[in-house]
Amino acid sequence: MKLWVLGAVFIPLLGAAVNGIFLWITKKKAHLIAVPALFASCICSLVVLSKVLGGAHADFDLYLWIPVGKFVVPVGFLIDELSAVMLATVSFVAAWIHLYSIGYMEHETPRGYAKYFCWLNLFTFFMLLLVSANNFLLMFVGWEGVGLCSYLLIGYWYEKASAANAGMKAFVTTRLGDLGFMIGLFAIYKYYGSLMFANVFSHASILSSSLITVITLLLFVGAVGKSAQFPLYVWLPDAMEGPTPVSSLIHAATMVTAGVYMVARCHALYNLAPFSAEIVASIGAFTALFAATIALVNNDLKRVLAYSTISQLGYMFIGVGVGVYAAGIFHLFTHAFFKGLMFLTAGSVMHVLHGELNMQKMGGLIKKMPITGWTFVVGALAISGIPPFSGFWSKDEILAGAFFHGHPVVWIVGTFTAFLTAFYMFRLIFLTFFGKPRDAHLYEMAHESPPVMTIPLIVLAIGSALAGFFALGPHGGIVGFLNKTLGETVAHGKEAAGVGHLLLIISVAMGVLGIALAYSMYIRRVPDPVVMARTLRPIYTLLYNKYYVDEVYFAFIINPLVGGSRYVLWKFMDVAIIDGVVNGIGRLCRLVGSGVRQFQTGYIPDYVWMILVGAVVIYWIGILF
Amino acid sequence: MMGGVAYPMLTVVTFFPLIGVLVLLFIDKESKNLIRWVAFITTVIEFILSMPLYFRFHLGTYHYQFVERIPWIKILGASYHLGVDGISLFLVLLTTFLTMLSILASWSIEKHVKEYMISFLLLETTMIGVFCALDMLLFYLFWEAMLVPMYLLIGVWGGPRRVYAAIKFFLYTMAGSVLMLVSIIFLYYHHYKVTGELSFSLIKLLATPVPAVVAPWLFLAFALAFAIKVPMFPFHTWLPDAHVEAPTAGSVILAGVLLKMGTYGFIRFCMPFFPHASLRFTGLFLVLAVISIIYGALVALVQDDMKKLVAYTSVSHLGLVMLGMFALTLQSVTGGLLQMVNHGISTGALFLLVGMAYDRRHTRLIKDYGGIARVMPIYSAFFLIATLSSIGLPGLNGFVGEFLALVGTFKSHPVFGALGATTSVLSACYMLWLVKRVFYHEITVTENLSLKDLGFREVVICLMFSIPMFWIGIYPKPVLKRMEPSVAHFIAQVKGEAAMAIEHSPQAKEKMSLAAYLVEERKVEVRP
Amino acid sequence: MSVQMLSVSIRPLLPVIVLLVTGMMVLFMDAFGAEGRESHYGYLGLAGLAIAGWLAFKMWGTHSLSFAHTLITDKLSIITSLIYFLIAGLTILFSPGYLRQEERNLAEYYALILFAVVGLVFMTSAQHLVLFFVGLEVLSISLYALAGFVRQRDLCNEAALKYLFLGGFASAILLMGMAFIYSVTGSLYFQDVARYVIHSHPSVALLLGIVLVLVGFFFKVSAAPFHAWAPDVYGGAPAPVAGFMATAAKVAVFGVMLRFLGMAVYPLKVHWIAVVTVVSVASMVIGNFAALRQDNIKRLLAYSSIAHAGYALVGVAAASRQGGAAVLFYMLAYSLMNLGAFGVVSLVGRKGERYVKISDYAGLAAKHPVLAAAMAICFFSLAGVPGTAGFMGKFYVFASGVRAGQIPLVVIAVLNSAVAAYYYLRVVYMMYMEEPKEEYVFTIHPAAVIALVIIVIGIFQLGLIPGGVLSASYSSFAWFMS
Amino acid sequence: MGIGVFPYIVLSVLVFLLGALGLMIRRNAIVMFLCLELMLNGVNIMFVALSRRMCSAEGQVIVLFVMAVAAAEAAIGMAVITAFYRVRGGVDVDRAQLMKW
Repeated sequence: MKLWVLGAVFIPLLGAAVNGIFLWITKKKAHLIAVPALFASCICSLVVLSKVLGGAHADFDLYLWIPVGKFVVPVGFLIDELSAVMLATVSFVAAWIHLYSIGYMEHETPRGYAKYFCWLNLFTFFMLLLVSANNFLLMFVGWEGVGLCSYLLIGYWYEKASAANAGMKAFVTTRLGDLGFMIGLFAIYKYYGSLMFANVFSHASILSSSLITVITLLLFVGAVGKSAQFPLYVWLPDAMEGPTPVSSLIHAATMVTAGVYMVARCHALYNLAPFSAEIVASIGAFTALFAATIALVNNDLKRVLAYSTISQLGYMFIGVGVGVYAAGIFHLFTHAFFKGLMFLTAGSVMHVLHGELNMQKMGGLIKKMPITGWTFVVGALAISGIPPFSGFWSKDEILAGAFFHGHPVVWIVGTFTAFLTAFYMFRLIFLTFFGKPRDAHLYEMAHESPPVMTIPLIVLAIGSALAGFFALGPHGGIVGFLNKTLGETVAHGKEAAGVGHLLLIISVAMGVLGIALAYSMYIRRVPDPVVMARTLRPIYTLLYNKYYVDEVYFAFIINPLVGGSRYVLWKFMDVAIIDGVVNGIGRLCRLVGSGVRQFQTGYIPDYVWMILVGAVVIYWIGILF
Repeated sequence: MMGGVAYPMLTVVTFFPLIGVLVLLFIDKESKNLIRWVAFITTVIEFILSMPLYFRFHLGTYHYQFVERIPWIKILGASYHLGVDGISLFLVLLTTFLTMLSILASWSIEKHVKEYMISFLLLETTMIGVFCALDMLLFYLFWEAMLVPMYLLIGVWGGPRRVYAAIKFFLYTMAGSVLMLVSIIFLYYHHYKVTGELSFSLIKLLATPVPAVVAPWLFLAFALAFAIKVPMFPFHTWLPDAHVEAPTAGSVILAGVLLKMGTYGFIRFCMPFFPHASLRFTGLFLVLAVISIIYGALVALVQDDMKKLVAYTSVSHLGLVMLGMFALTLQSVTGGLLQMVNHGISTGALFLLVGMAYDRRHTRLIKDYGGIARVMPIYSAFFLIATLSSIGLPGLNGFVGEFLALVGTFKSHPVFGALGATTSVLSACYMLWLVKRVFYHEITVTENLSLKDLGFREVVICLMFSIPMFWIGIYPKPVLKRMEPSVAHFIAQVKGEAAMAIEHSPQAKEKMSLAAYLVEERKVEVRP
Repeated sequence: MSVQMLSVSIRPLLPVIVLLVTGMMVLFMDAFGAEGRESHYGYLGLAGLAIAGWLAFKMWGTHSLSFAHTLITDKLSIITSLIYFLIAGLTILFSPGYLRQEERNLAEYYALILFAVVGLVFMTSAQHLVLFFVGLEVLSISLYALAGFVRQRDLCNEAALKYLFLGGFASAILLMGMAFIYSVTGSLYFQDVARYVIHSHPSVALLLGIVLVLVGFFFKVSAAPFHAWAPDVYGGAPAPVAGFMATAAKVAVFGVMLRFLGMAVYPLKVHWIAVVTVVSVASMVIGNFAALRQDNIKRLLAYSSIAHAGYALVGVAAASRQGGAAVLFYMLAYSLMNLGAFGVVSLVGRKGERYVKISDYAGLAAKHPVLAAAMAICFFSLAGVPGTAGFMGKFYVFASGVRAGQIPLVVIAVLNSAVAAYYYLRVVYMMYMEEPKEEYVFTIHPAAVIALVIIVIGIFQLGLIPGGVLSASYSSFAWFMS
Repeated sequence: MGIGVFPYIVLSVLVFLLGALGLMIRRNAIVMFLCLELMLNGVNIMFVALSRRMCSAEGQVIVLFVMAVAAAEAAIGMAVITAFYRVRGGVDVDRAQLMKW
């Protein structure tokens, strides 16, 4: 077991190391190291999963990392249902995306190519570390590590200003969240006296609920940053500057879901802090809706997917927020497939259209690239929650959970968002793949991608289509399996079957409705979207400009900070005041000096005077005492 | 006290560079390469000589080790007394390590090579002396003597405003230190009045608590001297000047070692001597530390000169160290201590890298660069590593120290811990922005198109720097294990003695004002 | 007084006699000897000093009162005599080259120095104020002559004139003080004065007397506000002579001051400590701050010597045996570094001392690294950088001050020494960090090199292993009351 | 014995101060030098008077010394002043102001 875990986690690191150090040797052959490494790791984690399915668990330390007094943190791994599933998901998706990258990155410079695979491997390592760590600090290592890799990979085309900026924006924004996470860890250590999951969760209840609330909220701040929830979601759309496989792996399938995983991992705490759970759910719901609305009008293929990711993450947070952790993770699991898939298809489109992303210029591509197109449709159906595709199952679990755990509002929002989701997804499909081509030239150059790219598409498509059926396994399927760890108390399955089915129908209906509307608007042109945009101009512009959130941040936070630092702190405080005082003292001394010298007239009688006066003075002083 | 070792290891380590100086004196000043090699080899041997300190260091004891003690000035009771413990051990190693690499990085110096190397080796001796001295007089001797070579290094081999910077550095530090001298003397005679024995021995002086009425003043005198060196918030303005003007290697040593002397002074002298006072002033220093952290970071954010930027980051990082020390928990102090080492390595590396860029383009203005990642991939790779280590990315050294310091601080002072944690965001801001502006984007300045990537020598330097970064980041246990006992003892000293000082501080003098105390002091007849 | 009063033992006087004889020999040989080997007389003088020093050293540990108890031979007198011999020797070593370049290479010069030393010895061996006075005058008269030795140079004889008048005025005041003391105590023997002071209340007249005597002392050590002459005289006098004046006279007068205050009028210490404290502060402040703006290096050294007098007075204000020892040690250290500085000045000054601006030292390090290094060492020592004599001296003085509870005074002193660092650094910076303005064409006389070597070694010896000298000077103040 | 010692003391102090005053207000080096001598002699008066009063020879011995010293000083002093005159062509001390500040 141990060996398999270590294998799963460290093989990618090995690959990264080899590619990193022998960059100049591997060059274009980098994938020969990177991809096998990933598949190996994938196999390892599948083995681990199977062992866990067999009921095995593991919690072991590799070595003592930071031991100072009572503060002892090992490099150790915790394997239970949750982490096993995560391991499997991450390594599986990652493996295929690696494969896909071979085709996608073929035109890169040798050095860039090797670098890319090095970082991608490194990312996978950190991600696997994150999900398999047995203590908060090691998890934080993975947490920061994936952040770093995302920074590097977003900025992969660093000569593009937008890419460089996006990378920095991503890192700094998530770091802002991590600040909260870090302080949360401090608090956990201060009050629980340990950072080991085992110790903390087993004694979770020793603290007052208010303290736990604070801690959980702090942790959630980290999640908000990492998983791109409102208000820290702004980095994710920009992150699309990175190569598309990266967007697919990091910004859809794995990294951004870390926050969800973390909350699920800490369910023991969140169960004790209803208020925090409430916050999680509400933020999730709000973000889901908020992002979906932005996605409605955006014309950038990847941006739409990005906003939909944010929205879907919102769903996951609803899940973990309302207490159906398993459902949240389940959605994470399915989402990994279908969103990963959609990004890859988008990538494949970009690849053949030489980076064109504006879907207004596309159309009818399905004829040119059938595999890409149809796999995308599968993904879209999945995300829209159309049975039997995977999204349907997980989304239903979440919404049902929300409803039955007494969050009707959340349920309504979620359901409505489901409608929006279906709408913008099929808007995307109809604009991109169906209808008549709007740009002949682009249409000309379009063709199907090489198999090395299409095979992963097919694999993931199958995943997106069928992953949902895991829900049907024995004793609650994957949900029940996960619940072994996440120990969800309320089993709503039976007692409200009737209502359950009603909800089910509603959400499916929402999906269908959305698709239908999209069809009529973008194929039948009734109502004509252009007209609608004109009639609803204010709303349209607001949405089109993403609620001006970036602009607000710049105007009210970043610019004041930089300006203040430059002119108030540096130029004024530092240079003028503090250094002014320092140099002022020096100047004062010299002034006194030139004053003193005036007595030195060089004229003997004056000196005689001085001596006499001095004599009198010191005599007086002598008498005085 | 541990018995000394077979041969006077510390003496050898401290004074070996002087042998190099002697050799250099007899080399013709024109044969520059020979001079460079002699200096470099000296420092390499020096580094090797200092290695046993690490390997033969006994774990699990806070006592000083490798102790040497010979009477020095009998009539004053001063003795030549050296020793290291977990606190100073790594600073000594850091010194030998950084000096070696600094010499290697000084190959580009062409002006007065001989004098340069000589002053550098002298500097090394004085620095090591500061960390090893257990006799207050000896300590002060090294402490002040260190100014001279540094003054020359900045003033002779520095940039355009070097003279201003050098004199500012010298006077600022000296002005701070003289008051410390007075309080050292005071402690010395206080110990004499109490025990009737003249001694400068650190251990003995520590054994005699100071009257509560003067302790705060003595504490402030010490604190001023060290706070200037650190430098803490209001006393930091000499640093940017000194850094910007100093030659690359000078900045490396300045940031890597000299600043540590300040924090070292706090942990070794200031706080153990006056536990009561230091607890009393904890609030003040925590506030100053937090200000240093945030202020330094924000000012660094908006610098146009790379070196100045890095200089201000030192203010921020050292603020973190101070925070950890005054938080007085095992983790925070250990973290602070480790952070001293980390800062030495990462900031040293950053200065070296900036220097390498300067050697090529003779400018340090950020706007003169941009996009050079394409022409200097190796360089940018190493720069990135140094950056990440400096912003405390997990897996590299910076994180361990930073996290320990903060988690410990949070334990005793949650608010300050939380405020201090902002460093993780701010550091990311200024460093990554720097990286972005220097390495990313299109190349705009045409000179940059022809930049050469690092040469062999430079790659070696960078590799040497990266090793400890990863080592401490991934497996810090051996380091922490060596530090822990001394730190624990330090905390016990401060907290324990503080408690004692509150209980039976010298009666009657309790309420007396300082002035009254001094008058009283004067009345005390001096024994012949 | 008993028979012993009549007993006249020559032994204590042997060193002095040797010096006198040498001095005479120099004069006679110059009168009858051949032309053009005047500088040899310098070496003759050195030999005399060496013998005298040896004789004096032989007496170490002995203690005797002779010549009607006016002349004491104790450790203090011996150690100070040795210091004088050292100073004189170094001065002589610096002189030949200097005098040759000034074309004033006359034997009298050496004779005068030897006679001055005789005066010095008498000053610190005096147990009777008059003997001190005579010694003082012997010294002063020689110095008047030496100060104006290069008589064709106007600065030089202006210096002589100023020194003559002010010095005379000071000694008159000193005498008046002695007269007042005499009027109260009826004797000028230190012991008698002490005996009187212990048993009776201080009268106004007595205090006046003491203060006036102190004024005389302060004048000679160039302590503010009686310092005004120093910058002008040092600035004008030939550099080696200036060095000699600045050091030897200070050592002697401090010695006497300590004898007088620590022995004769110790019980009145409340009064005189106050006086000394004030003067010390004044000297430090005025000396250091005035020096900040000096461009003429000789005047800069003069002001710095005023400041150093102030530091030394801290030790006097400590009014303790240790304070005395500290002052003595400090004076030795100070003499070394100051002589070194003036020595280098005398070399760099060149004919007619035209190059005495600080800016004239620009880039000296590049041209004459060794010379610059010596100068730098002297200046760092003056600045009190640890490892040098200057630091140890300051340290010991301040230590005695702290021990005596004079903490505010010491704080002022250390802050001053921080200020002082600025102008010392300026010179170092000129030598090392500026580009040379013009060629340095001057010959360095080998004797001067020897002197510099001795000085540098001395500075480091006193700075790093001062133990022996410290305990010697400590033991030489065993008599100190308290 | 006739009048007490006090008038002598007063006299001597007056003479002394007179000399001092001279030093302060006169410009001519020769005259100033005489004033210097005057001060010394003022002190001498005091010593003589006191030694008479106290019947101790000490005072008178001192006077002899002082006179000797004064003579020596006069000799060297005149030499210095002459040298000064040679170079500056005058003996007014306000010519001696090359060095100031």
